[in-house]
Parts: sequence; structure tokens; C-alpha cells
Amino acid sequence: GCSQDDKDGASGSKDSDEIKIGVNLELSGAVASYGTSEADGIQLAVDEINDDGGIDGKKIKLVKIDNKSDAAEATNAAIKLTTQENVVAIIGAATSGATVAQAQIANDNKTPLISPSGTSPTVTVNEKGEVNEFVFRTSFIDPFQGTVAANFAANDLGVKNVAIFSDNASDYSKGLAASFKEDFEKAGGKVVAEESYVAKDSDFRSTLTRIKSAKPEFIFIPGYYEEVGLIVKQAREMGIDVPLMGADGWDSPTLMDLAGADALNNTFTTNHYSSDDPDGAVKAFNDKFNEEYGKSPDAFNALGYDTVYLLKDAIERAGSVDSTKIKDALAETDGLDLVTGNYSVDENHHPIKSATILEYKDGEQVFNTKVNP
Amino acid sequence: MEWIQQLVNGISLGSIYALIALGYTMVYGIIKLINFAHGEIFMIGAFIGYISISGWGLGFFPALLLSMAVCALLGVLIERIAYKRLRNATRIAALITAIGVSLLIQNGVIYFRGAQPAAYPQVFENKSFNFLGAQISTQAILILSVSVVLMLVLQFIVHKTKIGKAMRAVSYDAEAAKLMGINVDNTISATFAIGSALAGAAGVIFGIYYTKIDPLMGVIPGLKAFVAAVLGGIGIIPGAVAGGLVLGVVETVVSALGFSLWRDAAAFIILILILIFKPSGIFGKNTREKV
Amino acid sequence: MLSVQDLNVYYGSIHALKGVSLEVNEGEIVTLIGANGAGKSTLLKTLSGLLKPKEGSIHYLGNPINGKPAQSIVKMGVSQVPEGRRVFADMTVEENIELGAYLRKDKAEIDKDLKKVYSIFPRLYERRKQTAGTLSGGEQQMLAMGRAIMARPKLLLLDEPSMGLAPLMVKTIFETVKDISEAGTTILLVEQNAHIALSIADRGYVIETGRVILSGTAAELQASEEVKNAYLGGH
Amino acid sequence: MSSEVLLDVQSAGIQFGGLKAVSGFNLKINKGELVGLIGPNGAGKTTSFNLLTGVYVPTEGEIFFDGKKINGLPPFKITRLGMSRTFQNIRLFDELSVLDNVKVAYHTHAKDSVMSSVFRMPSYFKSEHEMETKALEFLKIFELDKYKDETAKNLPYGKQRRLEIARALAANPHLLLLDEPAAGMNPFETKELMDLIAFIRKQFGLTILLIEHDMNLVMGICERIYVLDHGVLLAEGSPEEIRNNPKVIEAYLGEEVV
Amino acid sequence: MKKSKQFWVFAVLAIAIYAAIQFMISGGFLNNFYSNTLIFMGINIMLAVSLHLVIGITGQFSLGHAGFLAVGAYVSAILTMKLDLPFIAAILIAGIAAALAGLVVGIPSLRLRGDYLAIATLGFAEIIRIIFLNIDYVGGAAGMQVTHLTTWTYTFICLFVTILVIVNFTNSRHGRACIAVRENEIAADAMGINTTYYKVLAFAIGSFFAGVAGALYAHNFYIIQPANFGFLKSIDILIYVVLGGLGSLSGAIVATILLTIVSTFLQDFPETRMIIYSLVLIIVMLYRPKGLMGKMEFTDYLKMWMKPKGGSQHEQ
Ligand SMILES: Nc1ncnc2c1ncn2[C@@H]1O[C@H](COP(=O)(O)OP(=O)(O)OP(=O)(O)O)[C@@H](O)[C@H]1O
Ligand SMILES: Nc1ncnc2c1ncn2[C@@H]1O[C@H](COP(=O)(O)OP(=O)(O)OP(=O)(O)O)[C@@H](O)[C@H]1O
Ligand SMILES: [Mg+2]
Ligand SMILES: [Mg+2]
Repeated sequence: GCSQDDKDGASGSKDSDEIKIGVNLELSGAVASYGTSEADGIQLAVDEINDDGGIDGKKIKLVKIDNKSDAAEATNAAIKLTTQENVVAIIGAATSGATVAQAQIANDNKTPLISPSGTSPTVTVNEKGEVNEFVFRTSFIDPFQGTVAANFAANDLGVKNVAIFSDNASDYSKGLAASFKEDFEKAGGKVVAEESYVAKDSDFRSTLTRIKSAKPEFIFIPGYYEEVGLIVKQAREMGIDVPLMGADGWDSPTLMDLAGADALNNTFTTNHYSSDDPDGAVKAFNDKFNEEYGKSPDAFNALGYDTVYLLKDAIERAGSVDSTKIKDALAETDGLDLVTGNYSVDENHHPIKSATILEYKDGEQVFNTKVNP
Repeated sequence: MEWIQQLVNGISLGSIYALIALGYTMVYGIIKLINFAHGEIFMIGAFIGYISISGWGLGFFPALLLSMAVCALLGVLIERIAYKRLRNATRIAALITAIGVSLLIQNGVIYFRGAQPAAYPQVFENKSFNFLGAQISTQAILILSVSVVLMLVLQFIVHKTKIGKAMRAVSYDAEAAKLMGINVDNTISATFAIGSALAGAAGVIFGIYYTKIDPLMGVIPGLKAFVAAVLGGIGIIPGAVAGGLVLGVVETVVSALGFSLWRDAAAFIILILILIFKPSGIFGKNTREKV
Repeated sequence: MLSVQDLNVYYGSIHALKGVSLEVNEGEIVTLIGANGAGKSTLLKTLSGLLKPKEGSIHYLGNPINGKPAQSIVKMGVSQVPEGRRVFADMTVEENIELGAYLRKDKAEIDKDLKKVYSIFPRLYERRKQTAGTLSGGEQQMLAMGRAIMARPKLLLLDEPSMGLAPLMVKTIFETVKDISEAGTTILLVEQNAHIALSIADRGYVIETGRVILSGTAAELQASEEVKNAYLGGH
Repeated sequence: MSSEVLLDVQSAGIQFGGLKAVSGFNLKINKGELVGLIGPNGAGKTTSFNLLTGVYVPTEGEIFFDGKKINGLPPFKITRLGMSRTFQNIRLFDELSVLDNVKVAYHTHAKDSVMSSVFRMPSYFKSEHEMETKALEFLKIFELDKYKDETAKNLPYGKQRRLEIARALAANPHLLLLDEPAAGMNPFETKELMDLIAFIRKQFGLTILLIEHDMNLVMGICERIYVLDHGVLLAEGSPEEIRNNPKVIEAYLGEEVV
Repeated sequence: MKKSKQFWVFAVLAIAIYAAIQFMISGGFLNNFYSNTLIFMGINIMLAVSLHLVIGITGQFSLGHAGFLAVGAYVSAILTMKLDLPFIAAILIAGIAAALAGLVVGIPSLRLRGDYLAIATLGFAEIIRIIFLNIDYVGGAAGMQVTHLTTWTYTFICLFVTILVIVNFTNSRHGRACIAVRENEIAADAMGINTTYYKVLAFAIGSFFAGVAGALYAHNFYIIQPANFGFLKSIDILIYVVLGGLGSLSGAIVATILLTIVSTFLQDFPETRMIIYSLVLIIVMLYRPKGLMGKMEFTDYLKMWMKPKGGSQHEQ
């Protein structure tokens, strides 16, 4: 990084009446569904802000790059955004791996990087335990939701023997499973079966058969709604009627369609927010999204949307588009109200957000409990 | 009891693979083209079924037929536009075009509707009944029977009908086939039409059985169908079904033993072992080139 | 019956036929002789519609057929036994023979012809369930002939039918050719074995590097010094 | 005919499914002989070549070459022992140049290792040079040297046949097996080929076994002839004996023969 | 000799290219983005050229190249990150490990032909990927973070060696033996060529350089994950080789450069990027079914150009 000292001087866009923000997302490839969802949320937020006159009078200009769900492409894209486009900040990527691939570049080029949904702790804290100064995230980190779910299962549901069914291809899912297990065992429970699947599977019957024969009273399924929908459906078809629980990855209107309302009875999730939360911001977002895209938003849409507002808040507080100042402002974010909850950041750049526990009842998400960190 | 259940699970998973592999092996056997776009036609078939059922309120059978018809047309169109010019090119060249077509369809669909999954509406009640302590769903039985029936129909078409013989003739030597008076272009189109219609049917049935469809849904099943087709012996129609079932049962057994993460690896190990001992698949004749 | 005028055919930049003209009358056996690479096979392929001529015309029974697709030419009664047999390797012998009758619908007659083919080539009957690819070279040649007979052609194009055949079989094949001709089929015969070809043919053409250099009745050609030296092995 | 036996086939045979393509096949060839193998189509001639060269493994009997038992050996090892062949259906390396086709056959006699060619050590240049000169020599004999840079598949048929023989020769065999070398040639070209076979035989001290249906060629140059029919030996003898053998006439030659 | 003169021309040209680019990088004329694109291109060329040896020269249809890339990437990452070995050692050992993997895969599967071989190699590559997915030591699905060590100089040297070795191999009796196997395996066998040996050898050499490329790859992109090495990656590499012209090393290089440029250029059209990319693929194949360069090499063009009436000359 020896040619980076021109960063503040020659970057033409910084003095113009535009704020250039890079978007580095999985728009094609294996996890295109996450990336495209976030892109929709981001676009909605940016349109809103620009229609409102922008940030301090400056319009946001997005520079989108598709990283094809590939870490190498994500690196390349990040380099392009920082050195060619001289963006003020980068939003992305949707997965932890593709975010980690950019972390070093963000640090080297002093460009804030915010991942809407990179939940792995390693996104903001590298393997040596050092905080990636310029890297932030909008979502929870994995352990937090795992802890919440474990406590809920042990205390509120009062179950003793549980099974865990996680997605081995996703560090999100594995992270959640690990923290759930740790805290649930700490609470005196027993994990009677630990099974895994791999994202993009559609048939889970054989593993569910195994789980069923272990006779758990509760199954923790940290995963994304695409697979979870099928798992819940197939589990219920096979006569598994114990409570099931997951995390924010479940959140999508499609889950209801995939699993069916009946199958979803007696299932719980932790989430940032509840879309039927009477809270004005959430409702406004829902309506606006519906109007724009003709469907209800899912968690990725919301996280993408929130990431833009998180950045906007930081820029406003920094009072400048200077990257380092924005970074400092981001690190000081405190109590910002977002669609996905009230957001503060800790010293590891992990968000401090409250979690909501929701229950599905006859096709409706019903608020159950709110858990503060 | 658990094992009977697992066997049932394996067979129902395998019949889905078999169903997709049938159309794959058909095109593959006749044109000798690894039609990478087969998985994408399968995906389009699933979406057409979805739109016609949830959008236009069609019933299962009309939706199935519509999807098969559209896919047949799409298959012929792809063949005419993208593969026909490459008849005399190397097979790998055609394979690359097929990959191009497959990417184009995937990303075209993503462009127009996004990459998010959609959920199939419930068309008929999925009842399960108990057999020796195992839960068997009516849909699983439906899929297995559809696969077997289609296999028989296809086998009949390819081996007993005139068009079938023309297809095989074209596959061995297109120029000599022309000298028999066979219209090679039409024969190949017919092959694509049938193969793609089968993919369309598989798409709808997959949608109903698994509920979830998305623009990338064709990738993995397409690959698995390819594996199943090779496992059974390239171009051999009963082989596709056998290959599909073997694949399904192996995957299930491995998961049932608690090695679900090694499931695909185990499937490939079985594949490789079979190929080592039977280099042209389960049903493949070990025909050596006559010297 | 067949009239070819000034035919020019190219393979990419290779000019394989350079202004070939020839005539075949109904009922005749006409032979084409010429060294390797002279363009004989190219001519037959062009007649069958497998190759498109760049210039020139082909009239068959008074109709222009150049540029028509192969299958419609076959439909008009032109059948070819291609060079190198080109049997359908993975199909059985019987299926191969049946494919010869692909465009015919008269089931009863087809069966009759099938029996006829088997009586000409009993070896094919013995092997009828075997896949064609495993036949010996000569057996494949018989199969290719049998397949062409099944089409009941009006004009039969034969490309080196004696290649690789045992002497006895060569005799059989040429007798068959004569029989087919006597039954009313016109024949255009490409042959390396100029002795035999000229002995059964009515007329012949000599082709050299894409051009007709000589033509005449079979007797005339047999007597010609040029032919003797170049194609009959000098005696 | 008292000289050393080069090839000794002792009741060899092979079965494909139910079909006995060749059985109880006995054949002995002495060093330096030129022997013909004839028989009706499908008699098993090519198949017996395939048995000799290791393409098929015999299901019965034994084959000795130069005193060594060779059944069961893979083709490339048999070739290295000094037996090479041509194919009934021409099998050239289509995309390679004429020269390279011959060089490939000389391959086994070159010494440079993979390392020496990758790092272009002197032995590489030496062996390339040797291969090139040798290959050109063979091409010259077959009058193919002016086509040396032509892609093999672009040669006319007759020249392809010659190239195949040149290539087989470049493998430096003691025993050369020719499967219908004159197929597709006109009588004039066949005559040339006969002279050529006679020439290379003398030049390289070869033993030759050839399959051919052209009786001019077979009767013209072979010293002894074996006749196969339905996979079994029908007769064996001098051209004269064979020509007059009623069994051979009935099964193969037909009445009025050359 | 003529051949060695050619070598020196090649070497001088290569060093000139290297020096020019290195100068532009250190002089700041090429920013990070361009130099990174060049490195990426170099790695891709190594992958394409090494697969070219297997498919284009030896005619063995392998769909598992990404597996060897993965072996190289993971082995090198373990060596530098966990065992603190120097990068150079990691590169070499990565190549050797991949070559060994190539032997393990090649020996059983290279007896298969055509599509059966393709699916078997694809299977092996998937098995390799799944093995890494299940080893927690290398991070499982989350992958492994790797320090950035790859530079233009490393890339260039590795690329140079790759091309040199493969060109020299091809233009030797061993390379000709491989081509003979491609052209007609039965005839090659009959000419005394140990076809299995050469198939396995070509496969091992190809795997070696894929492994070296893997080492550069791992140390260029900060993180490696099993997901980066799926069968679609193998297909990407296959596309380079076929698009350039099966059997032409120059073609593989040209196609890789072009596709990398196209792909980079298309970053500005994120929504339609893959659509355009796939259209490019289809159209190129439709109009140049033999690939961009057919079987021609740069040197063939050079010869034709220097000897205008030289007709169809074929080297290699
Ligand atoms: N597919 C092709 N591509 C390029 N050139 C070809 C092709 N087929 C034939 N030729 C060339 O065209 C010329 C005529 O070939 P053709 O096959 O018609 O000869 P022929 O008279 O049938 O010879 P033969 O007696 O060997 O069968 C030859 O020079 C041959 O090399
Ligand atoms: N791989 C095989 N599978 C089954 N049958 C075979 C195989 N190879 C040869 N045959 C059969 O063995 C018999 C002998 O074949 P072969 O090719 O040896 O005959 P040939 O004597 O060379 O005849 P030709 O003179 O016609 O070439 C034939 O009937 C053939 O069908
Ligand atoms: Mg010819
Ligand atoms: Mg033979």
C-alpha cells in the first residue's frame, strides 16, 4: 500500500456534491439471493435519502459491483472500489467470507466497510484478535443470538434434551450452533443430537429421521429460511412435533409459504425486530418496500436498508466525507434507531442490539419476548 | 424401523434424481452433448408450473402439460440457436456453449425476478401412511411411479419406434443417417423436445414435492442428474433411473449413519468405485472400440 | 436420368471438384475410376446432398436437386453406400438394415426385402442380433449394401463396395450389383478395382484431381492405354 | 526353413460373449519370412493380429515371440519387444504432421528423459536430432518426405496407408504386421506397394506377416500362407498349395481364380 | 540451434514485459487495482495453461482442476499461516502436494474415457473440497484467513516457469507421446507408448502448476474457503482452455487475458454482468467453434508472417 497517500488529496469525488458509496455484493453465484435482497434494501434507502435531499445536501451515488459470491472477486471488487472509484465507504458483502476477503483492503485504504449480514465475529476481529479498524457490521454476531435462544429454550420452554441441526456450509449457522450448545449445556440441558446439512440441499429426511430417533424435546435450527422452510415442513411431515427454533436467518415472508402455516406452529425465532411491530419505523419500511417491490421485505432487505442509514448517521455526525472521520463516527454509534432495532457498537465493532423472540402462530409472527444484551 | 424409513427416504430422493436424469441421459445419449442447460430448463419448468398454478390458477395436470410444452419449445429453440451450428465442432466446444446457455438462463431469470426463492402452492394434500413403521408419503410414491413410467415410455420410444431408431442412427453417424433419408435436424429437435419436456415435468414435480424453487435450483440437481446418468451408463435410459436411485440411497444411507457432511463425497466415491470396476457405468456395455 | 453440369465443390479452400460434368442414363451401370484423392467420393457425396456444390447443376429425372437436403434426395430414390461403410455401430445388424427402409411405409414389402437381403448375405442373418460395430470389415460392407438395397432406390451410388472384401465376396457383391441393376436400378459405381468395375459397367469416367479426363464405354476404357497404365496395373 | 522361430502361436483363441472369434490358432513364423494370412471376411484375421499385439488378451493358448511368452502383456510392451503393426482402419495421429507421426513411433528408441527435455539439456537436442534424421529416412523410403509438414489427416488415402507403414517401421520391429495394406488402392498402386514391401523387408531384415484380400499381392510376394475360416485354421502352405486347395477355393477364393 | 534461439527470444521478451510492468507498479503508474488484476490474470493463465496440458495436449477431459487449485491453496496457507514457513517454500510444497494429489486422482481415473473421466475427476475435486470443508483445522466452511504475500514478481516468475516447462515438455518426445495419446490412443499404444504413464504424467504436471497457482491464489485474496473451489471453478478454467482453442497454449493465454478483461470491464454493469458474460461465451463459440486461435500458436503466426507463402506449417 505505498501508493495510497494520495487518498485524501486527489480523490475528486470527495469535494463534489455527490457521496460515492461502493456496494460489493453477491449479485450472482451461489448466494445471489442474499446479495440481491440486500441490494434492493440499499437502493430503497438511497432513493429515500436522495429524494429527501441527500446527506447534508449531497446525493448518494452507488457504485455497485457483483462479486459473484466469490471471495477472490470480492477482493478484486474492493480494490476497484477503493483505488479506482475512490468511494467514501463500502457496503458489503452479504457473507462473512467475502467480507473478510475485503477487510485488509479496507484497513489499508482507510475506507470504512460495513457488512449488512456478515455475522461471524472474524469479520471485525481478525484471527490474531485485533479489531479491523475500518470494518463494521449491521447484523448481530452469531454468539449473541445463540445465547438468547439457549436461555429461551432452557428457561422459558423448560426443555432438557435438545437437538441441533445446522448448516455446515455457513459459518453463521455453525457459529450459532456452537454458542447455543455452550450456553444450553451451561444451563444444565443436554444436546442429544447434533446434525448438519449443507446449504442448497432440499431433502433433509434422512437426517431428520436420525434426529427423530434421538427423541429431542426441542430442535434448534440456525439456518437461512430457504432451507429452514423445507426442514420445518419435512420434519412436521415426519411427525416431529416438538418446538423448533431458529434465528434471524428465518425471517422472510417466503418461509411461511415454504413450510406452510400449520408446520410453523410451535416454532420460535430470535430476530432484530418484528415486522408486525407496531413501531412506526418498521411499518413505514414495510409499506414502502411493498410499494416499491411488490412483496414484503425479508431480513436481508431490512439489513441492507439499515446499513445505508447507519452510514448516513455516521457521515452526518462526522460532518465530513473524510473516511477516517466516518470510521470514528461509526465506532461511536450509540442508540441509533434502525428498522432492525436499536443499534450501538462495542469496542469489537460488534453491534449491541436487543433481540426479540417471535413465535409463529397460525401463519402470523407473534411477539413473544424482548431480550436485551 | 429406522432403516426401513431411511430406505424409503433414499428411494424417494433417488426418484427425483432419476426423473431429472431421464431427460438428461436422453439428450446426452443421442446428441452426445452434455447439456449443461438441462438443469436450467428444469428450473424454467418449475417456474412455469409455479406461475400457472399460483398465478393463473391452473390445476396440476394442465400446469404440468403447459410446463412440458413450453420447455419442449425452449429446448428446441436453444438447440436451434445455440447448438445447431456446432454439430460438427468438438463436443467440448458444444459443452462450453451449453454452459453459456445455462449461465444465461440462470442470470436472465435472476435479472427479471431476482434470486429469491418462491414457494410452490399446495396442489394436493400430501398424505403419509404407515408401512412397517415407516412413513411413506403419497407424493414420494407418485414420483417413483412417474419416473418408472416415463422410463418405460422413453425406452419404448427410443428402441421401438421409428423416430427412436432415427435418433439412435443420428447419434452414431449423422451423415450416414442422412443417407437413410432421416431428417437429422428434425430428429435432433425431437430429441431436445422430449428431453426438455421431461425436464419441465421434473421441475413441476420437484416444486410440488419440495415446495422451494429458485433460479439456481437447477445447478445441483443438474449435476446430480449428470452423475446419475453416467453412473447408470451414458445414454442408457434404465441406467438413468438406476443411477438416480443408487445415488439417492447412497446419500441417504451415509446421512443416516451420521455422516451427512460426507454425503456428497460418499456419493462420488461410490461413483468412482463403480466406474473403476465398470468403466462405462452400471448398465453400460463394456464395448471396446473394435480395432 | 442423372445429369451433372460443371460441378465445382470445395472443402474450405481446397478445390476438390473442378468443373465435373457427367451423365447417367436410366438402367445403366456407370463407373467412376480414378486414383486416391481424385474426388470420386466427393462427387457422390455432392450427388446425395451431403455436400453443397459452389457452382454447377445436378439434374435428376429432369429436376434440379443441387442444394436440396439429403433426406429429400433419398426420398426421390437416390441411395448411397458410403465409403468406409458407415454402419450404425451400436445398433444391431437388423436395426441397421431396417433403417435402410426408413422412408418406406409398405410393411409387407419391407419384410420381403429383408428376407432378400438375408438371402444374399447369409452372414448377416447369422449376425443379425450382434451390434454392427463388432462386425468384421467385410461383414460391415455387406451390411452397408444390404441397408441401401432396403431403400429400393432408383439410382444407387456405390462408393468402393469391394474394399476389404474377400475375393469370393467381391464376386458376390458384384453379382449383386448386376442383379440390382437388372432389376431396374440405375447404378453409379466408384471402384478402385477397375478391372471388375469395367467388366460389369456399361460406361465409365476417369477422374483425376477433380476433373473428368476421360470417358467412354467400358470397352473403350479397358482398351485405352492411359487407363491400362494408370489404373489396371500395367497389363 | 530351418532357421529360428520368431513367432510361435500355440492354439491361441479368444471368445467374445458366446462367439469364438478365433480358436485353436497355431502359427509359426521363422525369422526373415514373409507370410500371408488370408480368409473370408470375419474369419478372425484382424482378431488374431489383435491377439498377437496385445490389444486383446487371449482366452486360450499361448503366444511366444522371440522365445518370450507375450500373452497378457500390454500392447506397448509387445511393441517394445519388436513387433509393430498397421491397422485395417487407418489410425494415424490425425492432427500431427507426417514427420511427427513417424517421430512418435521412434519414441521408444530415444533416450532423453522428461527432465532433460523440460530443461533442454544437451541430450534433448541430441535425441531430437536423431529422431528427426531417422524419421526423415523412413519418410524418404516411402516417398513421403515432401509431405513432412503436412497434417496427416490431409493426406490422400493411399498416402495415409503408406505413412502408417512408415510409422510401423519406425518403431524398429523385427516382426511387422500389416493389416490389408493394399485396401483402397488401385492395381497400379498395389503393384508399387508390393515392390515397397519387398524393399523394406530386405533393407531392414524384417519378418512380415500380412493380411490381404488382393490375391495378386498375396500370391505375388508371400512365401507361405495361412488360411483362416470361422476362427480356425483351414489350411497352410505355399501360395501354389493354397491356390489349389479345394477347401480354400470353396471357402475363400471362388472358382476362377487368378 | 533454432529452438534455443527461440527460447532466448521468449526469455528476453518475458523479462522485458516483467520489467516494464514492475516499473509501472513501483512508479505508481499502475495502481493497486491494475496490478491486482494482472496478478489475477497471471494466476488464471497458470491454471489455464496447466489444464491445457491435460485436455488440450493429452486429450484427457478433466473437470476437476479446481481440486488441485484447492490443494495448493490450502497446503500453502497451512505452511505460511500455521507453520510459519517462507512463501517460496510454501509455493513449492503446494505444487508438490497438488502433484501428489494428481497422482492419487489420476492413477485410478485415467483409465476412464471421455465423459466418464470428466465425471470421475469432477467427483475427486468435490471430494477434495468436502474434505477441506470438514477439517476444522483449516476453518471448515468459514475458511482460513491468509496473509497477503503474492506480488507481481512472484506471479510473474511462477507464470514464466509454468509456460516454459509446459512449452518445453510439449515440444519434446514426451509431449509428442501425449499428443499421440490424444490423437489415437490405440495407435499410440501400438507404437510402444506407455499411454497410462503419459496420461498420469501430464496430469501430475498439470496438477503441480495448478497447485502453484493455488499458493499464489491463497496469498492474494486474504481468505480461502472451500466454496471457492467448487466445480464451477473447474468449469471457469475449462472455459479459458476451450475458448482459446483446444490444443493451443497461446490460445489458452489469449482467452484468459480476454475473459479476465471482459469480466473486469463488466464489473461496471453488476446486474447484467453475467448475462453479458454468458452471451460472450455463446457468441464466441458459435462463431469460432475451434476457439479463438484454433490449434495455432503465436509462433505459427510468426512463421507464416515471416514466410508468407509457407502454407500450413505446424509445429509441436
Ligand atoms: N473433409 C475434407 N476436408 C478437406 N479435404 C477433403 C475432405 N474430404 C476430402 N478432401 C480432399 O478432397 C480431395 C478429393 O477427395 P475424395 O475423398 O473425393 O477422393 P476419392 O477420389 O474418393 O479418393 P479415394 O479413392 O481415396 O477414396 C482429396 O484431395 C482429399 O484430400
Ligand atoms: N470386439 C468384438 N466383439 C464381438 N465380436 C467381435 C469383436 N471383434 C471381432 N468380432 C467378431 O469376430 C469375427 C472376426 O473378426 P475380424 O475382424 O477378425 O475378421 P477379419 O478376418 O479381419 O475380417 P475382414 O477381412 O473382413 O477384416 C467377426 O465375426 C467379428 O464380428
Ligand atoms: Mg473415396
Ligand atoms: Mg480384418
